[in-house]
Amino acid sequence: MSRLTALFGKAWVWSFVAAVATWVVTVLFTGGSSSAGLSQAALTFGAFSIIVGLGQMLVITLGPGNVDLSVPATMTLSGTIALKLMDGQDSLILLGLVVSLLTGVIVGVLNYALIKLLRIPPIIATLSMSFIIQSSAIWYNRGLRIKPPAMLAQFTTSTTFGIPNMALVALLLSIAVWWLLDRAIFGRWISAIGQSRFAARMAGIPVDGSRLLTYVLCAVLAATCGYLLASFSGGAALNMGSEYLLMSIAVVVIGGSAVAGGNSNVPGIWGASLFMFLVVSMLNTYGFGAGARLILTGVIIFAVILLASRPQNGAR
Amino acid sequence: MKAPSASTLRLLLPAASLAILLAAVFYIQPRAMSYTGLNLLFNLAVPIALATIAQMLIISVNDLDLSIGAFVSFAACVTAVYMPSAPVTAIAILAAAVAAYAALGMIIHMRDLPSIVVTLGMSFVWGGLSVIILPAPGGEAPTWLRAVMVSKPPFVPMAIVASLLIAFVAHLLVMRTTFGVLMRGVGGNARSVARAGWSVLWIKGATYAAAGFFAILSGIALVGLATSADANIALRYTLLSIAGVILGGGEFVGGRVSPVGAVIGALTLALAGSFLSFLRLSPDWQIGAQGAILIIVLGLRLVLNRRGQEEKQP
Amino acid sequence: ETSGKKIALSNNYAGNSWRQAMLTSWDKVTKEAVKAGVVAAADSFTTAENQATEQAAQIQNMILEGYDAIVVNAASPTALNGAIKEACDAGIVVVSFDGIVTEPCAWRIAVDFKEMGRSQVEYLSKKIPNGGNLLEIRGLAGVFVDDEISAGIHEGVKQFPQFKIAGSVHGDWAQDVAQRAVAGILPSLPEIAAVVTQGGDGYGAAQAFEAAKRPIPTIVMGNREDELLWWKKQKDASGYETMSVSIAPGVSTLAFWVAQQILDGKDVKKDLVVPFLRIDQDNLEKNLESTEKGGVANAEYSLEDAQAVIAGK
Amino acid sequence: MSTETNHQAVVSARGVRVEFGAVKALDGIDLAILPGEAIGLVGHNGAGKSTIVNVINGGLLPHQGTISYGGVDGAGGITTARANGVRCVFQELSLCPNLTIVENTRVMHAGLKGFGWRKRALSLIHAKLDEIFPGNHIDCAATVGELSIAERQMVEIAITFAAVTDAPKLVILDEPTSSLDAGLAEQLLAHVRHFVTSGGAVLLISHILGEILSTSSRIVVMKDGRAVTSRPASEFSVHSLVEAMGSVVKERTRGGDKTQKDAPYTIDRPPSAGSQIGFKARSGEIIGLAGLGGHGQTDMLLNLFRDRSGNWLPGYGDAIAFVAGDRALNGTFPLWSILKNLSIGSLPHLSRLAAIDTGRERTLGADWKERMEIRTPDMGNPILSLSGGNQQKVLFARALATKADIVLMDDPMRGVDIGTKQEVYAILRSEAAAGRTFIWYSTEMDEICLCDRVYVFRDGAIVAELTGDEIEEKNVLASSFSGEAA
Ligand SMILES: Nc1ncnc2c1ncn2[C@@H]1O[C@H](COP(=O)(O)OP(=O)(O)OP(=O)(O)O)[C@@H](O)[C@H]1O
Ligand SMILES: Nc1ncnc2c1ncn2[C@@H]1O[C@H](COP(=O)(O)OP(=O)(O)OP(=O)(O)O)[C@@H](O)[C@H]1O
Ligand SMILES: [Mg+2]
Ligand SMILES: [Mg+2]
Repeated sequence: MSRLTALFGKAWVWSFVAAVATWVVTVLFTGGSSSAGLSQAALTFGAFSIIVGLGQMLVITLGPGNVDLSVPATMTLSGTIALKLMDGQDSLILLGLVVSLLTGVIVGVLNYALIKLLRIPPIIATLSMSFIIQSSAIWYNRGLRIKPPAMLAQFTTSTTFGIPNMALVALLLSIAVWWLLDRAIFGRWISAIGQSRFAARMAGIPVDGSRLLTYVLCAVLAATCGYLLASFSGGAALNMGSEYLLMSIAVVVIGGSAVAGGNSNVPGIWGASLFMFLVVSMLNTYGFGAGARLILTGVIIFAVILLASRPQNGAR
Repeated sequence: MKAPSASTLRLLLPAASLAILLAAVFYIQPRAMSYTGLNLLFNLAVPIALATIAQMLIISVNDLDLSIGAFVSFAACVTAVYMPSAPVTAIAILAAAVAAYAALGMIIHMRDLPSIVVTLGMSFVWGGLSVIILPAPGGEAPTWLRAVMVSKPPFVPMAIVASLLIAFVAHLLVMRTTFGVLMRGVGGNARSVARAGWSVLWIKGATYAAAGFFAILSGIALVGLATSADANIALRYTLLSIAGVILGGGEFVGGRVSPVGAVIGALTLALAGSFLSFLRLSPDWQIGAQGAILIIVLGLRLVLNRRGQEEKQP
Repeated sequence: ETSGKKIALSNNYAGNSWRQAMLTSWDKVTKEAVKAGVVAAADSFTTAENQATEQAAQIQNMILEGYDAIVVNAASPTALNGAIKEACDAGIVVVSFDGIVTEPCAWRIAVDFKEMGRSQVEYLSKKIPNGGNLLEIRGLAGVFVDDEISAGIHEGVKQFPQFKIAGSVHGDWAQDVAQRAVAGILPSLPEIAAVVTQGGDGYGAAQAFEAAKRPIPTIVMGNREDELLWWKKQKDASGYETMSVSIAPGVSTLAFWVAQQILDGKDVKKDLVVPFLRIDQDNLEKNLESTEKGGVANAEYSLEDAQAVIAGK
Repeated sequence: MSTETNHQAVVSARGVRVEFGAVKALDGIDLAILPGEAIGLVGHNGAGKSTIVNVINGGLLPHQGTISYGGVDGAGGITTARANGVRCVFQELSLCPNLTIVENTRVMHAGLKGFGWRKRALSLIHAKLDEIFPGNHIDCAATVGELSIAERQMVEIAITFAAVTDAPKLVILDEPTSSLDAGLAEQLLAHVRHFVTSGGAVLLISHILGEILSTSSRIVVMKDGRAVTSRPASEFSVHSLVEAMGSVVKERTRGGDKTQKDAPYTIDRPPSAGSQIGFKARSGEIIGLAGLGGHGQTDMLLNLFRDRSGNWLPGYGDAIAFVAGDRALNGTFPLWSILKNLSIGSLPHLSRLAAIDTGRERTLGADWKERMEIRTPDMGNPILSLSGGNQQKVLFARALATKADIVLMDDPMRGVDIGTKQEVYAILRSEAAAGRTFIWYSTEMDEICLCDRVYVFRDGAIVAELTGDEIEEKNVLASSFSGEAA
């Protein structure tokens, strides 16, 4: 019993509760026959939100005002460059991946350069950067959709033991990020920076190095996601990341990470990503119009946050 | 000589960047240096300035509103659909929206919710309501509103008059009144405000209500300029308003905001866009240039700012 | 005689292949026109975000810069009216296309989006006389084009009541969004006979059906190369039949010529209609050949084409 | 306590109990404060002093017991307390840093309303500051964030004593002198004595027993949430007071003779800021930074720190460590447990392949909990559940647990009780003997006198270097004020 209450004390549990509830309600519509298909779809598409969400979570952990708005543009640029470079040839798959990761590294470094050298608040710095990245993507390929290599497309769209490959990739990345945050020194460092940058500095933490690495990691994860998503959906499009701007932030906060920074968790990202996909599916399934669907999405997000909340503690 | 205080500096910098940008625009396009020219340059900045003030109020209590854009769109839809034919209904809906904002502020405080998430959720709600009210773009501006927005006062164009007025009113509210002091106090140290016997709950509610009110004014002004509305008309205002507050010398936490600066920030952002289109860049890089100009303007601010900080030291 | 005149293109979005093709066509045709001395300048401007407010500011800047004509693909049919009225008052010719505006002083080169939607159902009624369930993929909520096409589709369904819309999702005219949305609703849908679309979303829908291992219905395509390629592959493999319809991005060049003609003093009706570009089973290969790799099936207009349209032919 | 005294009492608390989970912060305490009384409240860190303050102030409702103001059992709460003239200067500063001094005055005094409140608030606070701290140079139009810690403390005190509609009846001062230098502290205490003679009541909390003895009329000693002694101040001496608190006074020692006079310099900075004297330090030395508060000592520490610690690449934290004095600004990580707050400085040594070995981390925590006597049932508790002084001990432990050769200390004994201080002094000595260099900024003369060598600061520059027996209060003071005399 007390273990159960302890579990419900964890903020991330609520995102899973919400995901399961929406899943059940959706599946009820068809009397249960859609359960396998829906789960697969949720895992597949949730995976992309998870990958960008992980990166965004690292950045948000850095404290108030830290958020990376260049995620969508980075996805687009990485997908565009990689697919044009691979030009549909199976032999270039690895090269494409490397180049796309490199794109992420460059974007991350540039983002932090703006934040550090010009002292621009991260929200604005990454927003400005995203415009420049978007322009680069337009200039590089003018929005043409080039097909991914067949092997890569095959890999991204198929399943292993009934689980979508994308979900497995997301799982691997999640474990890596979880280790980084929960077990490695780096996680302690960014959490400390998120609570008080000045105190972190005085505790001997290499603050700038850690922040740089965090922004780079976020951009690299976004680039990875762009590479996979472009391969999955049969080509890169200039607007392919736009969905993921609000999504990447939403999954972090619905997943129970502290928006003020310093506190984050990986499982919540999974719950929230699946939930965000399932909510839209549920409302589509029940045939709600666009207006009602939007309102219900908002209300449900609100309800999840409210459920997970605690009253302001009045003492002290 | 006494060194300028932090708040004066905070204001001086955005004003300087606006002046530099304006000079550049005049240099490239001398035609802008006229009554009509100035009006054309700045009239669409008026609703942005109002939205920026709304955002600034929220930021002053350490929160962030990601739903401003959707909410301004909603207010615009209500204005365009109901204001001409059923003004009473329109006002009732808008009043209810202000009340909703106040309630949000109080719930956020009571349950200690992250404002970013709540407003993120609310942005869907406002968006949904707008789509329901106005499924396809349309509606019309009430004639009186249109008349106000296109009126031509002597000597100074309407856009400038309106901006000055907004800056003045917001300055009074935020910097001069007791309410403003308490509001910024909550941003600076909520606990000590509570210890002095004030109800932070009500202060937050009132702050959100004021923000809702300014956002509604923004929506109304927008309809007056655009003559109609759609559900997506002002989505961009969310980021613009945040950028405007920061450009104007505000900070995300700690209740350090400047209303006059925020208005200047909004004008600067509007002007930056015009500046770029006068440059005639290659279409590929037009979007990127908007990012570049933001970087330059903010970079400028911080270069100046650093000097300001050095001066401050004894 | 318009050799001294300057024309500007006001564009609100560049984030998809259709818009990119539109800009490329504009660039190609106007560059030649400028070189030939037909007009003095034909610059194109794109806003950073797809927002009416930003575009209104852009148009106001064009007024300041002294353009003689503004060709506009509008973010909203009504929200630009204030800015357009100001342009007209300043003596500027305004021609809107694709995303047209309602301001009476402007010219409109409209595509009959309603008909585009209706014709899809009409086609399906011939192909599947018995009818069945339809899945509708819509565009971006709250946008004029989305509403129009959808209204056309619903009209079509009324006309051919053997069809029933079993589900409707918003694909935002993007393959990946459409794929995501379709994949989410598909498990709970009954057998789908056909998918009616708005363009830019057919391939995503096909992928979602394939991934769910469901029988592939007749998916109406939207002229994108990847859609046409997929269709071609299916056609070769199993004789798959469908149609593809969209508006040609090159319509921007038509708008350019119309503006030039108005500046030249020609009497032009305020409302012009251009046909949409439709690809059928028999001309698929031909169109596929002429479509740029990864692009959109396109048609550019010459001065003569424009004159023909103006003449109402 | 008779009912009659209760009747007169400004505040009286009876049988108050407050518990935070397993911690009994207050364990049935009785306390009555009469008008015209200055009560000195002393006790070890975590004894419950700040908690009783919060109860009296209305910020915390007792779980058991009653609290009455002016003899009437009220509903409690902040508003009741304020209405009964209870004012409080909290242990941690509680002004709004983004507001000006005038605006802060407005926030604290709801009575300042109506047209022209700015002007009235300005003259009110200006007069009060001049009254309590004559000769201060605080600009009342300034934003609080621009002030030094000492100035903020002064402003907060002045605001608290100021009277708008009605004068305060009871002023609670929770370690008000911890950030003030000796001169300012004396000014404040003089004002307290004056306030008490004119009929006000004061509850003074401090770990500096001299202040308590010189200022209070009655002294209450707290131990583990209970008042163990309450007697007139005249009956105590430093010695008996320390005994009443349960600690033993130890002999002060300076280990100067033992340091190797010819050990190489670990720090050698040329003279700067117009000073003639460079800054040098040998390994094994304890160096004091003296002078009036805010004259460049902290900046010197920050510069030393920045010189030796990378901001980009991870080091092992072996070069330098820092003990913050201003916990809230640059010390604690509020979301973390005590253990994580402690171990953050030593992580590279606690980990294998970049992964933290939690077992070793816990051992480290247990070790330092014992050495520093950190009062907590569990090192896994949040850091904010510790009393102020215990938080400070954690920061100390954080720096000492590293392998740093140089330890910088920014007035680190603020709010640490006398027992612990002596423990820490001993630890410093032994660590110095083992070769560590300590650079110690302190506002307390006693601590300065413990150092091997002292640099005196004035206006951002070093004006004097004192060694060995030269380190005396009068020499330090003479150098601190040398410029003014000329
Ligand atoms: N003694 C001090 N007291 C209070 N604040 C301080 C003190 N010293 C520095 N700060 C402030 O703390 C913040 C962090 O200082 P630090 O110099 O470590 O950051 P930084 O490396 O310059 O980082 P960034 O360039 O990203 O701001 C700065 O805003 C600085 O002004
Ligand atoms: N919010 C809280 N949660 C849990 N425990 C608390 C909390 N506040 C105080 N305590 C505990 O209550 C006890 C009394 O704390 P208090 O702050 O009153 O001590 P203090 O006498 O003021 O000490 P110091 O001299 O260090 O300021 C301490 O053991 C402390 O750990
Ligand atoms: Mg205390
Ligand atoms: Mg002290």
